[in-house]
Amino acid sequence: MTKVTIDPITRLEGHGRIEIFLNDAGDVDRAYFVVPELRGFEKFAVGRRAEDMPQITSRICGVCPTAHHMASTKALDDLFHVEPPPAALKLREMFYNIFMLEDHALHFYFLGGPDFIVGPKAPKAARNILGVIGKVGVEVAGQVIAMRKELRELMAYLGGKPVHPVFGLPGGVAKGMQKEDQERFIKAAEQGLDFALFTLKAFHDLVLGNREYVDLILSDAYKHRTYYLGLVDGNNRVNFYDGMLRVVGPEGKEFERFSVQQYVDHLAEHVEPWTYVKFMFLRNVGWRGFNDGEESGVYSVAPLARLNVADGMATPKAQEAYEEYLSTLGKPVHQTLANHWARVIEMVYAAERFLELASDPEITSTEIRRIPTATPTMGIGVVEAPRGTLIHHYESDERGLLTRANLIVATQGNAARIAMSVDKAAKALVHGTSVDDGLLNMVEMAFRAYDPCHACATHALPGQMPLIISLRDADGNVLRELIRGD
Amino acid sequence: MLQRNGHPKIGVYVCHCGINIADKVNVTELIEFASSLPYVAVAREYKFMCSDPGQQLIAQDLREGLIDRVVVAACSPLMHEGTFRHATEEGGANGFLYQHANIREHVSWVTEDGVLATDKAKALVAAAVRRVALAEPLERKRVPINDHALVVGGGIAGIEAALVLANAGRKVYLVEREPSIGGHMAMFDKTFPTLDCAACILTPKMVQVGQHPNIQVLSYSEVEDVAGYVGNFTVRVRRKARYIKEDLCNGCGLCIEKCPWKNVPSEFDQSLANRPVVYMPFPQAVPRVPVIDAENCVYFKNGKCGACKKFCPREAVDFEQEDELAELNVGAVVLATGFKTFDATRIPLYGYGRFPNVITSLELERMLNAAGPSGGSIAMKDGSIPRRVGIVHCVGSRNRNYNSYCSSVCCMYSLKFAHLVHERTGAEVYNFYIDMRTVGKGYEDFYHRLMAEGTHFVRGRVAEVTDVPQVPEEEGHLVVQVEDTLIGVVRRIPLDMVILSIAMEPQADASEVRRKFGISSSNDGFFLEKHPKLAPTSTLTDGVFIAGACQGPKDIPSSVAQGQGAAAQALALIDGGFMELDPNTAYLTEELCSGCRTCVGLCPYNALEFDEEKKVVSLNEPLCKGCGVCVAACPSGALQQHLFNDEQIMEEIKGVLANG
Amino acid sequence: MDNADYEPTIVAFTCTWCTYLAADLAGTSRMSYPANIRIIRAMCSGRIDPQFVLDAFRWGADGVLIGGCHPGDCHYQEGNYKALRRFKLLKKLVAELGIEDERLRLEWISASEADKFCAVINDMVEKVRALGPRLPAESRPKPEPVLEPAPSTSAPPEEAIHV
Amino acid sequence: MSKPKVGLYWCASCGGCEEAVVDLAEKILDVVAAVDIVFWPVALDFKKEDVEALADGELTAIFINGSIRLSEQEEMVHLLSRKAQYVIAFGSCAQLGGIPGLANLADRESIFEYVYRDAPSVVSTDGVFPQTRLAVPEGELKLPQFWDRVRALDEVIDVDYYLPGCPPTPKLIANALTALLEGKLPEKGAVLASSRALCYECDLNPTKPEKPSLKDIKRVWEIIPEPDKCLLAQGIICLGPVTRGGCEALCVKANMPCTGCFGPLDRVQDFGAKGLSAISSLFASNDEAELEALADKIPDVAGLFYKYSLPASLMFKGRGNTSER
Repeated sequence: MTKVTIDPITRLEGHGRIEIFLNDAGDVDRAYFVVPELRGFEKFAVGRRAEDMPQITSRICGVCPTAHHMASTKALDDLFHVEPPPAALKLREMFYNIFMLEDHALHFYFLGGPDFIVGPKAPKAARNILGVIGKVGVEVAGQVIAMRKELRELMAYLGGKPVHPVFGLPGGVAKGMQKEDQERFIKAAEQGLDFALFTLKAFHDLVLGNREYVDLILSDAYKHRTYYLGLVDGNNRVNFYDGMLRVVGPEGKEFERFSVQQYVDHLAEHVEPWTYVKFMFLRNVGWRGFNDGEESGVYSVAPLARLNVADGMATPKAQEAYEEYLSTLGKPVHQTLANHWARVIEMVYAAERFLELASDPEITSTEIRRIPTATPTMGIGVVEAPRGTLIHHYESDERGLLTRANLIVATQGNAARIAMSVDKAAKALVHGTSVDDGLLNMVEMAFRAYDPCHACATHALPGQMPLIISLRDADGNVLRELIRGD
Repeated sequence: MLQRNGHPKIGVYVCHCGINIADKVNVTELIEFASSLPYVAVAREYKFMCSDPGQQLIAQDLREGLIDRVVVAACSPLMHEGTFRHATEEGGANGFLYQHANIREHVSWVTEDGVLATDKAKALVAAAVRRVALAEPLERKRVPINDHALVVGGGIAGIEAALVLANAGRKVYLVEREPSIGGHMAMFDKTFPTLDCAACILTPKMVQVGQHPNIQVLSYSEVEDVAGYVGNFTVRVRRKARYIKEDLCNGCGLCIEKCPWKNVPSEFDQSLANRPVVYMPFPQAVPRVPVIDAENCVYFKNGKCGACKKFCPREAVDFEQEDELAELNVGAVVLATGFKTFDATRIPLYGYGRFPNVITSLELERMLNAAGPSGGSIAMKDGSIPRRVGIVHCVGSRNRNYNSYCSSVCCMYSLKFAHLVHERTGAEVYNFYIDMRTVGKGYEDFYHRLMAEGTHFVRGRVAEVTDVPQVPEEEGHLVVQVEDTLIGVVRRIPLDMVILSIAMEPQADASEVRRKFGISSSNDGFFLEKHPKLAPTSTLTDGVFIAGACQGPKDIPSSVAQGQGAAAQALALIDGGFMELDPNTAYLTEELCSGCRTCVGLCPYNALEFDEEKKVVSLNEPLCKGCGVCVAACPSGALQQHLFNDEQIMEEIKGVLANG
Repeated sequence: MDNADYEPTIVAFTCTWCTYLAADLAGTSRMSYPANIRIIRAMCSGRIDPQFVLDAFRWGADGVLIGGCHPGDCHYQEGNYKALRRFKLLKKLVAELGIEDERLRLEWISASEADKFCAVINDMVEKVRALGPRLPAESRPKPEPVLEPAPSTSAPPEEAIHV
Repeated sequence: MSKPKVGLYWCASCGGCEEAVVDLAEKILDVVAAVDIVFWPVALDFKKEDVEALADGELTAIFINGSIRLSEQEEMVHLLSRKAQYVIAFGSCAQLGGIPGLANLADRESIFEYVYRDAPSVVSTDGVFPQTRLAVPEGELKLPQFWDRVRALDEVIDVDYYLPGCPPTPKLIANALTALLEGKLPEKGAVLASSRALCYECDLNPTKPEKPSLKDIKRVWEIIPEPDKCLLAQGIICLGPVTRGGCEALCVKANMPCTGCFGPLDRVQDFGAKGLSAISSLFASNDEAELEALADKIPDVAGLFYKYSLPASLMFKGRGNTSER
């Protein structure tokens, strides 16, 4: 039997690997998606001081440290039974939306974007940020960099550092916003919004304007009818920072709606012996293997899922974009590649929400902390990370030393669906060893759309997943190698 | 890890110390091992490294350039480190490129198994070799010395010390807690074995002290606290208010005479007599200045009386007087704080306090004293003369329940008592002893003289003193029950009076005092000498010396000898004008200091402070005593200690564990 | 490893004025105690840096003893109290790092307490022996020679001379 | 003349160090202009073969972040150190083991048992654990060996320089690159940041008392610190005195104490032990019971003082990849 290995080991060992087994007919038997790394944060979190967790867990991933920091901080509010003052909540949500805007932009321009903007079958050398610059123009590239810089500096203003901030505390935040600096935040938010809208336009012109891409997005190869999970506010609209967890089924009907405190009754992890990542599924449906449909507990998270579980966006321009998105794709959207579109819509929302909060007069209040008085016991916190729903769950002794920790991380929520996408895409696209770069890249696109972060997924290494694809004959000799371009 | 150009060339010298080391440690094997260590260029053994030829081995190898640093494995560094530093300097190298390995006190003398001893010695040598490789050349610190001296305690030992120092032309401060100097000796009548009168030999010395231009007596005063260090002590002394101006009083004694309140039990007379509220402890007191005992004075109670003030011709009485603190700067200190006597009530079976005619040796001394309460006559409480007197030795000494040590003087003063009591009353005298200890010139002769006088000697520890008769002839008598171990029978001996020869004990506040001066005590509570044989009047704290009974029970001649010896030691120190200290002080690498100030509050000598200009800490090295507390705390490693920097100690750690 | 035939090594950091002298006195008094102890002298127990304690464990010590003057007796006024402050926290740390309580001790031993010194050593050696080796010999790191090979101007030492 | 070749590589890391490089923002264009980045896994393509193809020492410098936990990581860094003239340990994980180094407090088995069996959300699949080699119907799958101990980079290969921080600040990264390009690198083994502790550059240091002492100890959530006043002086344990400067007190500026990510100073061998010594020396008592009480106000001593440096503690240094204590 021939084995095709999409193998990152040569460039990034321990980061994830796709093993495609071909049968003698040269058709794909099964494609495995393997994540081979683990660090055991949940274990060494035990014994630590609870207040250290927002810093410790942010080291799970330096790409989305803010997501872990915030989920952890919210878990501490719950653990210490303390309600932060309003200004603190606003600061947190603003801080968080700045992060979402910046992270989504990073992905669109550097990682996922090239596939569409430059083109899935373009030569790999062109399928990267430089290619993007070629398409969108140099000044835009400059904009991207400048925009990102300003947003990171604002995060540093509040959190000390953009990477691994020290912002959140049980009962509030460590630092507030000076009145005289509010203008700067507002200005940045306005620019951020312009930038998001520009990006949305770019997506329109370059992707939706291109029939070939749209067909690709709609093609069956990237379609799974699974459940979807995400946070929604009181009006069932997308919220990144807080709200209720909502699950909709493949038909788009609400299946469950629950507070994160009940997550264990609804969400469960499945272990496979061939990978270090754990696969999420719905407890009340059950694990039925890597299958989609109503009977399988497999669900999906991240932009696509968030837009599927929500009834709309909480801000006007994002709502506009959302409606157009649905009118094009219907609801629920099962096409994996639509994640890119959904992500851009979320950028608009993040920018708008950022602007709302930055302009809020109360946000400069000095009432930004409450000191906990109750004995710490157990706490659970949730946010919507760029890559999906993120849950931190701690238990502690009376001194606030952790006795147990459990982390449900975004990419885990997509792990099963990613595995299915890879398998499905491989089966659809790969036949024998005569596959070309473009085709294999399209296999790879199946998971890149999720912007999977396996640092998070295994609380291990980060990862946009750089891959190399090796085609091996039966004896394992390398026939040829194809390298994915970022 | 420090870098250096070129490899060190280390010489290792193992001392046999005769057989003290060589009998237990396999020196040949140790030398084999040493020469296998990195950078060891020479490894030699010798019978006595501390001997001249021994030291020459080192000097010569250095001169010939075979080695550039030295390790000697021998006795304790406190014994001979200095010796070999000197030898290293002899060889033309810096004396601090030297490391000592203690394989006698810490190995050969304490280890039974020779193999284990050799292994341990190897580890210590390996450690010394590793450490000496990182040794740095250093210069000794010279500090000036104040040539005044302080003597604490005005008993015979202190008096002697003060006189020796003063006669050598040094300014001496003599601090005495009581109103007068003289100590216990002033209470005694005669002294053994010569039986010359204590007063006759003591008072002239007291007067000398009182009149000596170089001696300032601070009587009725106590040391409050001590700062500084050898050569430069600052001592604060509390001068208790005596309510009589010393400078005005001429000691006429009119106030004492006129004081209407004469019913205070006299401490000096062991409460056998009373004294007035205004008093001098005894007629020959020095200084001849009375004290008003405010405790018992009606004036201080209700403002009435004040007779003393009225009658004082020199208006020396001052009821407003308050304690004063005098600050003394001295280069050396002699502690001669003496002893207290054992409290006989602690042994109920001996009946002291229950039976009026059971008395202590100190009470008897006062009775015997012509200037004492009874004018020298020995009478029982009812005034009659005792016919049969018992003297019980070892009361409170040589007994695990009280003090296990021998009080050393009791045998002799008990013999003295036996003679004097017999002489003055003709009474029959019994000595109850455990062992008769008469070490000292002429002491044994005195013992024989007493036996010749017909004193009874009963060998055995007295079990009980009782007044419950068992046979008619015991009626109305005290009875001493004792096992006579010479004939092996229990005897009951009826007596009229029993004298308890009580032990000498450390002063009640001895540990308080020693802490003020930073010295140690031995398990029995007496001050600890630097070396039991070779430095009996020195302490581990440079510049602080000890003399007399504060160091252990001793008789007058030994106390005097120690007083003079301690004085000579102090003199040798302060006469130098300056002294050299080991350069084991802290040092600061400013470039590494962040000005975090962690160290500042830790220094007991205020040698560290924050420099507002440079924004870092500055170290005032002359104030540093080299404890290294700040070094251990310095979070930057900016503070280090000469002779004990982190790298050197960590090399030693590797050495003792990794054997190489 | 069978604890019967195993000899623990205990590193003792002592101050110069009390505990080191107690050890000297034990010698001059010809007392005897197990040879498992290795004494490293500092001027004051307040000089003992917790780094030294961990370093001793690093190089294979089975136990570490810190010896100082009794409270109030410090030759440098309060150095022993500083040692106590550090010890209290250090004790908690080493416990968290998985080191048994008996392996780290702080004792006040005065210059005259040779008997106490011997008693402490005997007791500690027995307790540590009972615990067994802290590090299996094979996983003990081996220290490099004292100096990093420095640019050598002078020739390396010639063969050691035996006399 | 061709531009010097440099590479960036990650071992067990979170990617924060890469983000820090990206945070060079526009400066990154200068960098690209000055050097050839011949590989950078997160941003550019390369293959192990590419590295093997390089002549020994062909790389001017390799910046390695992350600690060492997997066999492949060890092989890779050995290969890289052969190819590079300078090895620069980049960030806390490479320098000291980093926060993932806290895993050394537990061993491999207990981590597996918790993560794949005991965690509350795991649905027990009759003791299924990931296997390093597994036969599946279609063939065999491999997972790399997960070691017992996390190690700092210099426990595995010889390191020339260290860039401290979690992550290093863009400023320090830029300085290091400049020094490299201008051949102004200091003595081997140097840490490319301040030579003094953080207090020296902290704006609040002047507000610290002449003789600091700790009468009481506060955890960050127990007190709202006075602004513009030294946190240590307010009873919050700030490791600024122990920690190498260079970050310009970012956390303190955000009203949070320094937790030591820049690691120890040149003359300190064990960050945690030294920090413990410095802090406990400040306990304002000589009474045994009071000292106990103060010590008990510091739960999780190891987690506090070794937050970033447990694998580099003298206690564990040079102990290979086992968790033997």
